[in-house]
Amino acid sequence: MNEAKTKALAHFERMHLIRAYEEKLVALQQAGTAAGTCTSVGQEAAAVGVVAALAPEDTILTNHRSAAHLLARGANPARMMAEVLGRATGYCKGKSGSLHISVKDLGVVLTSTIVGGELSLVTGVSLSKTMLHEPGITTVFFGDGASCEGIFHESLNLAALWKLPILYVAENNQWQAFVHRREAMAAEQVVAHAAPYGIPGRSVDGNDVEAVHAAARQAAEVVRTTQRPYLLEVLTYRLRGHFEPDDQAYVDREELARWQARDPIRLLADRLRERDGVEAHELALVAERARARIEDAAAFALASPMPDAAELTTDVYA
Amino acid sequence: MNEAKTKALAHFERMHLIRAYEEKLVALQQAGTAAGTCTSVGQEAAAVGVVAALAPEDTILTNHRSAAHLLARGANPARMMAEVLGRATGYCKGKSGSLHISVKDLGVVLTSTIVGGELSLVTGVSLSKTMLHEPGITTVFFGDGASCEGIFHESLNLAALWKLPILYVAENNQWQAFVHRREAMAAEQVVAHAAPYGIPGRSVDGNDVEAVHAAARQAAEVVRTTQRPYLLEVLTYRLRGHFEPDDQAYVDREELARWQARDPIRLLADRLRERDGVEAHELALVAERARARIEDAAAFALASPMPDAAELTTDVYA
Amino acid sequence: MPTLTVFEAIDAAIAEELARDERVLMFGEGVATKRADLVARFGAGRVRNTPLAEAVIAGTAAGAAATGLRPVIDLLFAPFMTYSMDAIVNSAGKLRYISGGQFRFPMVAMAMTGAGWTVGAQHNHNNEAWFVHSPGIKVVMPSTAADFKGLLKAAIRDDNPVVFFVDMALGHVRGEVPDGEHVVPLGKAAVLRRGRDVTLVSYAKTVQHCLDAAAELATRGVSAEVIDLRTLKPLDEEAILASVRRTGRLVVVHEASKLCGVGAEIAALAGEQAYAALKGPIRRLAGPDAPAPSSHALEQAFVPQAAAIVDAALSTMPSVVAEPALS
Amino acid sequence: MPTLTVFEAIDAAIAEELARDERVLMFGEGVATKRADLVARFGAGRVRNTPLAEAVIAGTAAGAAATGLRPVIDLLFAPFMTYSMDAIVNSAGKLRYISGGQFRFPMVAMAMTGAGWTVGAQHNHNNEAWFVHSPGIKVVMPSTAADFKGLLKAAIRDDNPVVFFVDMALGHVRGEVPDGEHVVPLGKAAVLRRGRDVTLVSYAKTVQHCLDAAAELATRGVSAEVIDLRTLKPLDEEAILASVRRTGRLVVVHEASKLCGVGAEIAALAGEQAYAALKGPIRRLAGPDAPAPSSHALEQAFVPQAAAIVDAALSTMPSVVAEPALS
Ligand SMILES: Cc1ncc(C[n+]2csc(CCOP(=O)(O)OP(=O)(O)O)c2C)c(N)n1
Ligand SMILES: Cc1ncc(C[n+]2csc(CCOP(=O)(O)OP(=O)(O)O)c2C)c(N)n1
Ligand SMILES: [Mg+2]
Ligand SMILES: [Mg+2]
Repeated sequence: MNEAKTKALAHFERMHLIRAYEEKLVALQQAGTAAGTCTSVGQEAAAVGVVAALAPEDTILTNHRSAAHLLARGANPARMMAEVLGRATGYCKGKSGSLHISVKDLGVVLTSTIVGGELSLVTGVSLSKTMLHEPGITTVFFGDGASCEGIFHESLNLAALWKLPILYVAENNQWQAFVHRREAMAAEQVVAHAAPYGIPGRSVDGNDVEAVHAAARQAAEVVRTTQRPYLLEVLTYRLRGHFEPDDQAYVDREELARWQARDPIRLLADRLRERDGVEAHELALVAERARARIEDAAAFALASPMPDAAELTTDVYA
Repeated sequence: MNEAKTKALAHFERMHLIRAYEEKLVALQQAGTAAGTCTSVGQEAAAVGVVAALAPEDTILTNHRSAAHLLARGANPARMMAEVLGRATGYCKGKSGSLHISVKDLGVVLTSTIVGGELSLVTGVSLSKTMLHEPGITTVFFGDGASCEGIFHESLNLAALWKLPILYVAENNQWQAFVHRREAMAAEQVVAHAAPYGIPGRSVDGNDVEAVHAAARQAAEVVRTTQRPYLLEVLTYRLRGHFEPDDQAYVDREELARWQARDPIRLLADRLRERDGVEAHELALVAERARARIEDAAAFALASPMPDAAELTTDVYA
Repeated sequence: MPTLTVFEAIDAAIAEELARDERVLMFGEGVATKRADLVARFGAGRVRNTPLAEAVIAGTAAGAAATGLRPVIDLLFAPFMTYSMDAIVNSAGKLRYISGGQFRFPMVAMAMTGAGWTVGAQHNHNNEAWFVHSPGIKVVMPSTAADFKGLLKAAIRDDNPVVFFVDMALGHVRGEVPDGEHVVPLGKAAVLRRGRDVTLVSYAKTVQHCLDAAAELATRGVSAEVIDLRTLKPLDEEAILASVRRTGRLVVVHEASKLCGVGAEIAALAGEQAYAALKGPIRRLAGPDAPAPSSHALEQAFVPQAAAIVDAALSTMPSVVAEPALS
Repeated sequence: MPTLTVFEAIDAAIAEELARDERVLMFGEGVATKRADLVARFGAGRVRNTPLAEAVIAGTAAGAAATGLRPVIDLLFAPFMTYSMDAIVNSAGKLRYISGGQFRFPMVAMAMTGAGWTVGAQHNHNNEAWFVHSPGIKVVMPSTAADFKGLLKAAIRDDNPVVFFVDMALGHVRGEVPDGEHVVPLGKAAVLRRGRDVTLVSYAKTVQHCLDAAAELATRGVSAEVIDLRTLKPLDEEAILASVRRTGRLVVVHEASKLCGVGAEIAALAGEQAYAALKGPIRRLAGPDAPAPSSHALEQAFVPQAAAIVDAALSTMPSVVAEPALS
């Protein structure tokens, strides 16, 4: 099997795992078992393509829409689901819920649901790495909406001035909660803001996992060699609503349909079949395996205990 | 007398008034009579050139370094000095002090000493004008330092999206308190940030009052006709320290000397003599008149009463 | 009287005020999307979506308020107000004073908070005390649909910046709302239940917990008075003091953390100005000095519940049960 | 013992901690310019100027603290912290909890405030109560040079975010500072004067006003105890309660506004846990619910002075003077 195909299949499996995870949470939410979440449905290629380009010693910061980043990094879906369900076995003991899951052991640190929080923290994380002579770069995922918060610019400016090796990844999914990007962002693309700071950047088709991956590898390489920031914009689309449940009544049907036709998983499946000659049933098997793993995860989460009431006031002070 | 000369002489007189005002406050501060202030020494051309390009119905927002803007707009130096000295006759009854003098009657509103405060307020002021169908545009003065605060970008983005007729005037005086612009601002010029928002802009020699004035007239015209924002950057230099007293020990002597040689008042004096044939003693008379006005202003301020203790809790709630 | 949910009462207040006064407008992230009916009725200029930028949203409101408009902004969740603090505190709260009275700031900043949605500490933080502590700002936090409507209308008509908190857990709670023009003045508490033995003071969702506790206390022969503050600033000191001077006992209850919270203010007020009437120690029941947890079980434990209020009330009465040993 | 000004004591603490622990670094607007000596000694990496951007300054500190460094940031003046609230409150204060204890935030955020420089309400706002009210954060506000040094050192060594306030008026005040390693533990109040009749609790510049008042009270036969809180969070509840239980009378004094201030917390504490020992009403003396004025005359009137403290103390003692009529 050639390398591209092997990699593509790995991407495919990871993307399915993410999709299955999100769909399971949607089902649990609809059944009244889980609270709402911000799903990453439609953005799997962005997450998988970028995270696969990172090294184990690299650090990641992410936001409210983090499931794909976490799973791409290898987080255990069982502990993630347990967290979403508020269980003691969750990555954060149930104190976080879905919106700010961090997994320090995997280098996914300081997840914040304050839009822009990740951008204010990333400079410090990168500074630590630099000053403590730790290997690796720091990657931060943020949305097009976050690029409208002033902190985005404060972060870029500081990273440029202090020469911080940060890979900024703007996931431009065309939506900022219930507002279309067009209505909230005067710039056509997030990446337009990089040049004035002297920060290199580019944008890439975010629904093509191989394109994302190639661009991310190149971007990460620039960050590693220059020890300076880089801004990669991943153009994609939020296929579900902002936060479950969301009927998407405010979404333009045609636009949605256009992007649904470019579902990153479907695009990759087509390519695997057409370019790499993978049989449809093989692909179906992969999907099945992912779903089974997620069913196990959900079972674990649902069987896990709630945190003890004493946990209410632990972990406040060090 | 030709129009250019008449105008230049008016500029010259205004600039001298500002310089005399600031120098008097420095003297009072050194004598222990006044608290410290942020002087606009060296930036008189920027203020006079822009403000002279505005119409009476236009509104101005400014910041901690506002004396030049206020005096260029026709504020009474006596009431300004009274304010700085904390007197009841000050424009703000002594409650402001030097750092946030507003003069609503002159259209100089909501002055804030929070760097960036003016940028967060200007969009609302402009929105009012637009929605209440009031004539005129809104101008906001801010420093290169303010352009490093995230609010600068939030303001530009909103102004672009909501089509607000705002003239943004960045006074790039190379300093952000005790930090050189180079050390704090990755972009070479503030104006570089306008284009991504689709906002037109340009930068101009801020020590040449005629160049500033021409650029400001053109910029204001663009704002008036397009009813959209424009960013004008005025490149100048803070010739004194950040806040009196300040020995400027941290300032590069050569850079300072270079800019001192380009003192905007001296540049204009040279031009008036060389181009317009004004005699040196005529210019000296103008300067003398300005100083005399300021002496009167200081006398008024010093003779003014302190506010009554009851004022401590008035003007808190409407 | 029609019955409305709290969210409906809020919607009604906004629609009525937009209709009443042309200078009123509303904006925020998703405001136009979520209130498409108001956009249709009042035009896109008066009901606007904004970028994701709470600092400039609040700053724009302050600037607009000072120059003739009467903006209402939706800041979504209270923790997001951390981005708006300069505009609310330094500008809207102080520039009237700083300018010697040249400007006024008729604006309302709305935000949700409180346990109930398991959204965790970055969506749920009862930070109302910050604004009570800050000068020039009024603070409202109602508990009933009628008050949500009447107080929001009053807030929009007030010439000062008003921070208006919506306890998330109350959004779908129904209540009777008087027909027609219904304006509840800012600064007036409501006595929801009369009593002789102890005063329970609260606001927002824990008002109901106090009413439940009062019912339980009645079965034990204790007559509790329940005061719903409704407005946290200006605080209705008279109503509180009148009640405490009558009952001689005070329990203050809220979900916000105890330290320097509104409960501290009320307890201090009683200790200063109703000292002579006090018959027992003052009690505060409040959220712990901890961020709000997400997990439902913990989230509920965060909020003072009726049983704890009953215990606290009884502990103010040495005659009923012994006072707990002081450490 | 050498005599240092408060500013010198702060400088010494920072220099010593930079020397002691490589992970300590300091940054902020003008920090490197103003501390060029430290740049020379410790390198440009550890003492840095920043852009004018308080949000990312504080966020960077939080991010760095969570990942191995121990940053000290200078936010200059307390009102500028309005730009840093997300980083301090939502990140540094909550992410330890939210993450289930995965991170800790050993960082110090310094800011100046208080009357004395006539700089007005956007440089002078005693907002320490905001941080006392917010979970996960410690708050320090010393009054003597020795404590500035010792508490700043302790704050830098603490594994939690500490907000460290410097009352501007104290900057040039001299005091003896013990030689050598001098660390004052967080959370311990200091009893500066022993007394029997009334407890005066304060912090920062008004501590001296309390000492002056105590001296005056002594001449009138009243023995006042003076407690300097030094740390506002964790609050030394034991020290306060022990004193109040002994004297039976409490006056709390600070410059910050009264509503939901630290004084409210202390008064509430006494009303709850020292009620049985109270012999008279509690008194709070605080700044008004108004922004700080610039004009020197008004600015001084903002701050509770010794004479008012004397009156307040006497008013807690009906035996000495009549209690003022309660409205
Ligand atoms: C400071 C702040 N404001 C508002 C929100 C509410 N909110 C959560 S996600 C979101 C949209 C974010 O848009 P974007 O950054 O593009 O990310 P996306 O959700 O599209 O992935 C909003 C408005 C928030 N969490 N934090
Ligand atoms: C939010 C905030 N941060 C810091 C300060 C302190 N400060 C006052 S002026 C100033 C420098 C501002 O630089 P710039 O915007 O370039 O204006 P300039 O003073 O050069 O005119 C600083 C840091 C402040 N007033 N507000
Ligand atoms: Mg988005
Ligand atoms: Mg400057």
